[in-house]
Amino acid sequence: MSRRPYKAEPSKSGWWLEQPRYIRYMMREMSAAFIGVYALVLIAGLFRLSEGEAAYTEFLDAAKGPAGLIFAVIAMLFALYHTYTWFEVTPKAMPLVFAGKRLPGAIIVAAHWAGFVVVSAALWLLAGG
Amino acid sequence: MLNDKSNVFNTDLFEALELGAMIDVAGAMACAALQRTESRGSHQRLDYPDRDDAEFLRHSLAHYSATDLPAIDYSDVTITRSQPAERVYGGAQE
Amino acid sequence: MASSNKPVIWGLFAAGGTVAAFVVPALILITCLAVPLGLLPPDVLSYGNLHDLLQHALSRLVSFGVLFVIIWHAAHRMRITAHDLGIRNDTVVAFLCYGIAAAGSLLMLIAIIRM
Amino acid sequence: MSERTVELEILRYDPEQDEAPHFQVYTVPYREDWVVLDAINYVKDELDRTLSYRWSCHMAVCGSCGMVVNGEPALACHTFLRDYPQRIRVEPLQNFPIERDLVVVMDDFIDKLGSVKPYVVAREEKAVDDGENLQTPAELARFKQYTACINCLLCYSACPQYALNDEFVGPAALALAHRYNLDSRDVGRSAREDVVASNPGIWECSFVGACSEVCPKAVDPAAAIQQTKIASTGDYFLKFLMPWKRK
Repeated sequence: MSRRPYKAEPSKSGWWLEQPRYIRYMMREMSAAFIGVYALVLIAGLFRLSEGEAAYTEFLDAAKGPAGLIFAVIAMLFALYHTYTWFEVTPKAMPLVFAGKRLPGAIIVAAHWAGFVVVSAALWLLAGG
Repeated sequence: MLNDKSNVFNTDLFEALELGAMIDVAGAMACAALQRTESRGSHQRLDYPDRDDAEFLRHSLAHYSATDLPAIDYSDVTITRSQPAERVYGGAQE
Repeated sequence: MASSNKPVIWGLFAAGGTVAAFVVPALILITCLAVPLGLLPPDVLSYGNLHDLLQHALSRLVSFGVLFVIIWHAAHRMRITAHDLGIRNDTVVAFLCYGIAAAGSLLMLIAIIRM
Repeated sequence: MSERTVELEILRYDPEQDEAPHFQVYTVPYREDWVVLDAINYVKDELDRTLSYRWSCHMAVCGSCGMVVNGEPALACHTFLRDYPQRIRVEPLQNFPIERDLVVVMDDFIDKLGSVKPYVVAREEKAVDDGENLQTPAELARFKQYTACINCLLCYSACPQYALNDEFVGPAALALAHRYNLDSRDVGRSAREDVVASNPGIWECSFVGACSEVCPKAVDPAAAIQQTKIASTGDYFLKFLMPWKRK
């Protein structure tokens, strides 16, 4: 026998640039960076809030400026992409069966978007909108 | 003619080996069919349109030896559940 | 039963992902865009308003719960992504990601208790 | 009038001659109703007998002719020439060692498939004379889609996590484990857990979803793996809450 299988070395770091679906996947994963940073900012705000008015005002002043706005726009787009991808896969992860028939995924996804609108509107109203 | 001399996953070689086996099987089928002077299942002959259980309710066995064509021999059939019956279609069933 | 303890962190990841999907876009819109740009009343994020809001035990619990699962969701996903990007020292990465999430959780806990 | 043709750019690798794989271009006739496999068969029959590849049924049932066609894992019998540009690149499945030309070594998958016990583990041995194990249509519907797997390995070729870590049990094997876990006649779930719920099992999956996108039989392995993650997480916390149930 003269077998000599050839094993190609796959790229360990740049593989996700090779196909659009991998790029979309990496975008989805990177949403966690923005969501994480945003959550940390909120936690910082919460902590400063607990330290008293002066500390909190300092925090608010530090968060002002165009950089914050740009970050907010990008982070919100990533967060929306996270929402989109998360809802898309929900019917796959948790298929619902009614009377022996699988509920169409589109209905589950639509129900999630309806919930999203309700929650977002409630938060907006809560903020005095 | 074999073009591929490789020792690894040589499909040219195995297709040649398969061809040899197919010729053997084809020869066995043709010889057995010629000697089976009846019609049975998918073996249909215009010159012998009827089934002949007395003569041919038997397996055909082909034996290759030095000669080109196989010798045909027969062995008994053990019938378990399904008895041979007339093959009829459509209105003929009623 | 296999001895993987991934279900603990994955459970948090899944819960946080779901919560984040529902609330984060609106939260960013409100806190970082609508209020600074004047679409919502400016005092929404004021000390007095938020301090009052967080006087209720329930609102404290909800705030903590929401941010807790979101931060652990993000931490876990970043750990996986580091691996995807070719960073093979998973122990260090995990320690960093979960360390930040744990520190954030602790800070929140302190904040919530002394509020 | 010159005949319309297609250029096939096929990855060749002869382990006895070549240090590394290289491309070879063949010009074959274009036919409206030809799939890539027909074009490759033309090469084998008319142009180059030394080309090696696997194929059998020519109708997306046997799962033998999985290849990478223009960068996308596909069944060569399920990809029409008419849907591709004039030059088509054909490579062996990714993430597997190349045995020769378009043939890959699939031992790793075969071992993993066996490790998840992809068969009904019955409650008790039953004689044939005792009759069938009955199942309602609703019980069948729970797992039917996962039975459609033809082990063509397109999902392993598409999976970046398998590429990054070949310890990963992988999409098809985990989907089949899920298929038997969901079967009302099967009691093998806990026996499969050792492999399925391990770190190189479902927990190596990051839900890229590429496996499901390339699957020619709509098995959706990514969904199967997520459902298994949820079930295993449920198991874990149940055992945590009820330690006496721990084995």
